[in-house]
Amino acid sequence: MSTFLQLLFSSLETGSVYALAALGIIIIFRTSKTTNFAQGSLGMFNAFVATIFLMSNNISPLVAAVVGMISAFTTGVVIDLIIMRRAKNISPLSKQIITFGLIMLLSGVAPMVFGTSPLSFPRFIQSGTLEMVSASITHNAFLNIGIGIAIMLSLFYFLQKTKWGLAVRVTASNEQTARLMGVPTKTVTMGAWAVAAALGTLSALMLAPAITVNISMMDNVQINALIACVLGGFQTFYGPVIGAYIIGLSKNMLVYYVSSTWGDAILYTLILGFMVFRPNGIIGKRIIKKV
Amino acid sequence: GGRVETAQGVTESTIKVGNSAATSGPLAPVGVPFKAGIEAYFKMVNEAGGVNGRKIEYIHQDDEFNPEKGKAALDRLINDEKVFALVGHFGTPIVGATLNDIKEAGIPAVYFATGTGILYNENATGKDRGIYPVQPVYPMEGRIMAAWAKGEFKGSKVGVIYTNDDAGKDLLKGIKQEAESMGDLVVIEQQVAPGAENVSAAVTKLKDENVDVVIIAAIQGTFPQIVKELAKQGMDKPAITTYVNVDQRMTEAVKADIAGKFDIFGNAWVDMSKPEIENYRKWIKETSKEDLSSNAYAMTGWIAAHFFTEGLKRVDGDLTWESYMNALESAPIQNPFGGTIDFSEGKRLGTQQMSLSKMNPSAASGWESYIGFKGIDEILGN
Amino acid sequence: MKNMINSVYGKYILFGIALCLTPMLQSFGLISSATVTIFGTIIFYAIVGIGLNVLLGYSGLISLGTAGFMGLGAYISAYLTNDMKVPFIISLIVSVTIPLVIGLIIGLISLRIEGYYLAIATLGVAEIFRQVFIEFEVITGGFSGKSASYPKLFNLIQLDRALTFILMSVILVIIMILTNNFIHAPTGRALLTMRGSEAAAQAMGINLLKYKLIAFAVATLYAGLGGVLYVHFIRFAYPSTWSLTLSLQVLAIIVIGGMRTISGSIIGSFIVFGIPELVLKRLPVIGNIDGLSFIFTGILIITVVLFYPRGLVYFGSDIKKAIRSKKAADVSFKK
Amino acid sequence: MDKKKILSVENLSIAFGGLKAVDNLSFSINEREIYGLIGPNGAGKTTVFNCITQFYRPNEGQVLFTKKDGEVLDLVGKKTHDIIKLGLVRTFQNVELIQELSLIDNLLIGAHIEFKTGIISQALRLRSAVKEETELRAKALGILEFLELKDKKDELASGQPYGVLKKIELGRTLMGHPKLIILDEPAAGLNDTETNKLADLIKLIRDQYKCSILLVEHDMRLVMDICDRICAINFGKKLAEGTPKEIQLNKEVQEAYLGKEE
Amino acid sequence: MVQMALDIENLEVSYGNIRALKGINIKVPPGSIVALLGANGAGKTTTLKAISGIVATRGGRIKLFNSDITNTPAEKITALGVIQSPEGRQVFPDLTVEENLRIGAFTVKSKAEIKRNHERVYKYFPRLKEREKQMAGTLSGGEQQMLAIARALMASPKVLLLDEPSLGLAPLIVQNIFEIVKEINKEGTTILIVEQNALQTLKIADYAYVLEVGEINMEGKASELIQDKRLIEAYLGGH
Ligand SMILES: Nc1ncnc2c1ncn2[C@@H]1O[C@H](COP(=O)(O)OP(=O)(O)OP(=O)(O)O)[C@@H](O)[C@H]1O
Ligand SMILES: Nc1ncnc2c1ncn2[C@@H]1O[C@H](COP(=O)(O)OP(=O)(O)OP(=O)(O)O)[C@@H](O)[C@H]1O
Ligand SMILES: CC(C)C[C@H](N)C(=O)O
Ligand SMILES: [Mg+2]
Ligand SMILES: [Mg+2]
Repeated sequence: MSTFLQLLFSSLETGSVYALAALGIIIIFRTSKTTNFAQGSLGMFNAFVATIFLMSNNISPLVAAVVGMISAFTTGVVIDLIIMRRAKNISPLSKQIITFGLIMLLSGVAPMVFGTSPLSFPRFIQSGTLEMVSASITHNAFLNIGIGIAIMLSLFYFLQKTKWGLAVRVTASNEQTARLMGVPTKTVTMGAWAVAAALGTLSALMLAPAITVNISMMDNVQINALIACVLGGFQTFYGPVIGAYIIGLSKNMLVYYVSSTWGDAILYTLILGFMVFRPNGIIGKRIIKKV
Repeated sequence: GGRVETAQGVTESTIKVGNSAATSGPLAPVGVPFKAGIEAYFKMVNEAGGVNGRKIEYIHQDDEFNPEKGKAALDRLINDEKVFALVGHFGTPIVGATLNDIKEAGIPAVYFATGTGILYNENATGKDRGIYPVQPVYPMEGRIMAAWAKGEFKGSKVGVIYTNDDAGKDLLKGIKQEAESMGDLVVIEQQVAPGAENVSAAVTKLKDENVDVVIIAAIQGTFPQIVKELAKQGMDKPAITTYVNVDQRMTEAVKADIAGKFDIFGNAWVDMSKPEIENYRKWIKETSKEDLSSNAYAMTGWIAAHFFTEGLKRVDGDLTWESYMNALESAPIQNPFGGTIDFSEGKRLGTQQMSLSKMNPSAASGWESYIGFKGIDEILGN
Repeated sequence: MKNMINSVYGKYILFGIALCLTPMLQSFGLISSATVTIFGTIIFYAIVGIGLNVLLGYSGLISLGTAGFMGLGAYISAYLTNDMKVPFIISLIVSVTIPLVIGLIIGLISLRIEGYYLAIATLGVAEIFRQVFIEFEVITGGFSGKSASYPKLFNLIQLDRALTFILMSVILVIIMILTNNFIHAPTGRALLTMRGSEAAAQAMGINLLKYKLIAFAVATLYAGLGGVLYVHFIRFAYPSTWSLTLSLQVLAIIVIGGMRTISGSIIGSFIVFGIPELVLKRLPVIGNIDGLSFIFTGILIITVVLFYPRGLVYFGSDIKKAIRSKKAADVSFKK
Repeated sequence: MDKKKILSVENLSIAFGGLKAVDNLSFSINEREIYGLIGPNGAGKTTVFNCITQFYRPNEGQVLFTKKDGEVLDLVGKKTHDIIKLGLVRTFQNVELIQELSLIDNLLIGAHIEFKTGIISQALRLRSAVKEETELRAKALGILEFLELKDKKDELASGQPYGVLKKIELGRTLMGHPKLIILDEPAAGLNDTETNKLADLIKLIRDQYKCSILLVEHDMRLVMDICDRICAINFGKKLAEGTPKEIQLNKEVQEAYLGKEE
Repeated sequence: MVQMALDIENLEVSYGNIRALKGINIKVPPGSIVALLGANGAGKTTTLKAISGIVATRGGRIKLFNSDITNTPAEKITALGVIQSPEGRQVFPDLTVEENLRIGAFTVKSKAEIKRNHERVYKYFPRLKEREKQMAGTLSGGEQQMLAIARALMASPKVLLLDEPSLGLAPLIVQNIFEIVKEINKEGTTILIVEQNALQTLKIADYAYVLEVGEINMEGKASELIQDKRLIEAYLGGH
């Protein structure tokens, strides 16, 4: 039981990390019809910014995180202004390649600006654990899970309940017609990149205390976030989030109860099998093209 | 390609040497200081007038830890730049991809910045002769770790958390091999991905098994990750890790978390308390803006350059690959930060003796030496 | 000769001959030895690129598993030739067949899983391969890596680097010609139709399953082949090579070079795998700044995609057009 | 019934969720007949087409088709891509052509089932492959001439005016050996002049290719002008069947569909 | 002179080297219905796209109530009340009918007005009400056409651009469409309509232009053009 709780909570914590990254990916997808491979790199880069800022003037990591997210927001805007905006009328696939170019760019620039050594970023709440049935869960874990869920809920409200949610969806569906409806698609897309980058950064900073800030810190997250998107389905915003938590949880459980060597492989196989029966993920439904 | 008899890369006043090491990409945190260490040492040598009147010209290629690029880089070094020797060839995939080419070229290669087992050779002859490993190979280090666990910490059940990469898996091999031969040491193994976001399951497993010694066979970001998780789950058994982590940055990363919960011991083949450290710090400052005064990778670079130069000093008369290799093998060479290494009679074993140091945040280097250099038999006291 | 140059085959063959000359050029010291190695990598990645181009450009199915299939071909061939002492030719055939068969299975899946779902599903497959490569040490050598040797033909002719290079060039040209043939034939049209409109395809009697299988078979076969050539030219295979990054690089090849063109894959391969090593890293001074080639490559990729969304193959023809229209303008100006 | 039936739809029904799109519908088409299917928007016409060509699987009913050898078989449950092999070809309500292919290549797609060689022989350019390609190209060229589009043969489909696209889609159905051609709103988006040309073209096709034609169209001038018989449906049910005159005068059809004549 | 709702001067548009419009002039007085006729590929759709700002102009000017809107971003033009029901429906297939209508009212601020428009379009097209929750992509061709028109009406247009509104509609509905056009025009909406169905269009239009490969080759009062021999030959199939 205690073991299970232990695993459950650390899984939820990782789940939040995946979920935030996945949410960023899905937001870009819904506005640009492209899968953003640079989501992790964006997070990594701005995690460095936050860390450097933290080191240079001693402030609470939460403040540093905010700084990081602001710089991420800006990065997103810049990327949209000088790259994505020009890429309006090129195929989604080519856009994917652009995001790949971004990965190279960011992982080339980062060490030049921030140095090659891995940096350490403290937990938001330095110490304090809560003992439940001899499972020890840090206050920080609770905070991370909390922040994650809070941010996601507010985003959902915005996307589901306001007309902007609809605007985001039509932008992806058919950009030109969306503009005919009066939707300022440029602003929508820019916002998407800004928010996505910020989410990526937050997820990076939640991970940072565990594995230090280094240029490959988000590699695994990127892959799992992508897989979370297909597991949850690209059509809704909450699907990928659910997918993310499922992956976070089952990874840990498989590793503990089945095999530490084959855990991930088994998980991916299961997901593949699942996809065959539910090709559009847990939530998504197939769109039939009528002829 | 082809066998070259006359020593290439040698002029009246210069000797050209080189290596390829990842100074960009994920392994840059290791490659960049390593390269700096080499440069620092050669700077020292050259400003003292070089070796027998020849200044050492060091050229470096960045291979991004990618075999194809490493292949091209080596090609460039041997056939285009025509270096005299390789110094501090870096990284398992690169060494793996190029070892045959090096042997075919017959060029001497001193020091390999990797623990890959393929370098280990008890009696190297012919083409294999030119390979001179110094750094301990991971399997050997693994065996030594097992020895510490039993001989020093009187453990009977050791829990190994290893990353599924070269470092982790080769170390595990060594540990199991030694446990095998010692007989009464149970090994509980848990695999984690390099840079895994979550290692709690692995740690919990070890806790359940209540092992009495933990071995952390992981490098880079994964090491702090594991340590923190151990601390979080209230582990109180001693932990041993590889020399690659015996570095003050790692102490920095975890000191807040362990705060006296348990002790971490680092297998070390580099003893920073040796006087050479002053010399090293003086010159590393001049070559790198970054503060590498206690950086383990930079020191290994320094050692690499040292071993090459020692061999060179011994050559009198005309300098050929043959004469240089003879010189290297003529007598054991002293590691400025550790024991000696003997290349005679085709011995290519790398470092056989290691010391044990203990993580100590208050020490300048983040680590204090705990036990001096010992070989496996000494450790086990037989 | 003239019409030789004009016919597609002519162009391909001349290109092949030119390639075969590079090792000679090196022996005359005209180009550096490393350059030959890099050209070699360009060749096998071009082959993989052509395969993906058929899959993506024609059938419109995206795969991010390319690296995995390359690795599969590489390890199998290394194991067969080194440990099993199987003759190269046979090993080659086996090592491309196995990826092909697995490719077919994924082709089956692709009937149900589409678009991005498929892309990421294949990414999952590649990740599983990765784990297998790491764990099955008897075959793959795990993280010590797996060594292989230059091909030995019919158990008597032991090739060296130069000859291996020539062998690869020949294979490349053959691949180019065969591919060109069947994509400008009913098969190619059927694939395009499937991509353009599955409804129209079915109404015209095109069996979607059959052609999705064909597309995947071609892509994985070429990937496997590329892997085999990789391992016998580089003579080493290492698990971390077969990563998402590699799959994305191959994707970049065809986008940059040009979708639905064969020469595009070659141009793309040259840009992605050649330029950084041959040009960027050799630039005076800035060339040795660490990580700069990453930045350059990144910028290069982005700019090409932005300003040449159709791919660089059209660069030449566009230049010609520009000049012609300029001439025309001058003429009309004179009048 | 003296005339031979080519296709007869019997008690066809299909529902989407709660909605019955086609409801127990029966009608049949004779050889060499031009048969019109009309009805309000959403009456189920396209759905009927999709059921005949097996894009949708009907919930109930049969689609009986008379093969070249006179044998009659039920199409329900057949693979979508096998339908054309029987000589049953269709066009689509919103044009489905391949943008990056030239007009002539778009026609060649219509001949897909005529190609007998496989990928290998195509890759190796075996004589057989080259031969059939050249032959069918010639045929396609003939059809382009027939459609008065020969001069555009190598232009890409993308950016062509709507009328041209419609014609090419029609031409694509002729590349096989059509016995029954199904046209979904062929005149939509054409102006009256073009529509008249189309009317003649359809009749010409019927006579030259000795086939039957089933068409859905909202342009009454076209329908009344060329159809031998017409079936009017509403809410998936049959309202009336008969000659153009009869249909025009049918009260229900007028109310549900035609509206007041002017 | 009277102020024009739309005033188009020497409008030029090209796609690459295809010159789709070669300098055309069109005036749309406020409160009027103006028809734009012409064969396939004449440039009708291009004209509407240029007005809505979704194709760039090569030359010429477009004025909306005397303010220049040439090359203004499409969404701004829509915000100014120039609403288009585009060629080929362009409904959002993966949104429900109801969502399609809501996005149509994106530029409308007042909730009350949106509600009013909703009721209105459902009155015009009861079929859409029945299909409220259906994915637009699965609607029948005609139903999609209705949705496209309804969606445009949701934005309470000042100037309404209709591109072949009757395409794919049953005769009965076609008649309704023309009724509806007249009705909303009476309520004060200015309308520029592109149609193949020339005869009926001319019946409701005040003024008409005839495009021929990118140039205006005929224009005049609808009531007069309807008699015009040349026009009848060219576009009314000699009936
Ligand atoms: N896949 C589907 N899911 C749900 N409803 C559907 C689907 N396909 C068609 N329908 C509904 O079935 C009815 C019949 O559609 P169909 O396309 O056959 O009409 P139609 O007669 O072709 O109309 P039109 O003349 O406008 O093309 C329509 O109301 C449509 O909304
Ligand atoms: N995206 C495009 N690319 C290239 N050419 C185009 C494009 N769109 C239209 N054209 C060309 O521009 C000309 C005018 O096209 P447009 O669609 O405006 O004509 P139209 O009057 O609307 O025809 P229709 O009655 O078929 O709708 C045509 O020759 C067409 O081929
Ligand atoms: C840490 C590096 C110096 C060595 C690296 N772990 C390798 O073996 O490739
Ligand atoms: Mg229909
Ligand atoms: Mg038009």
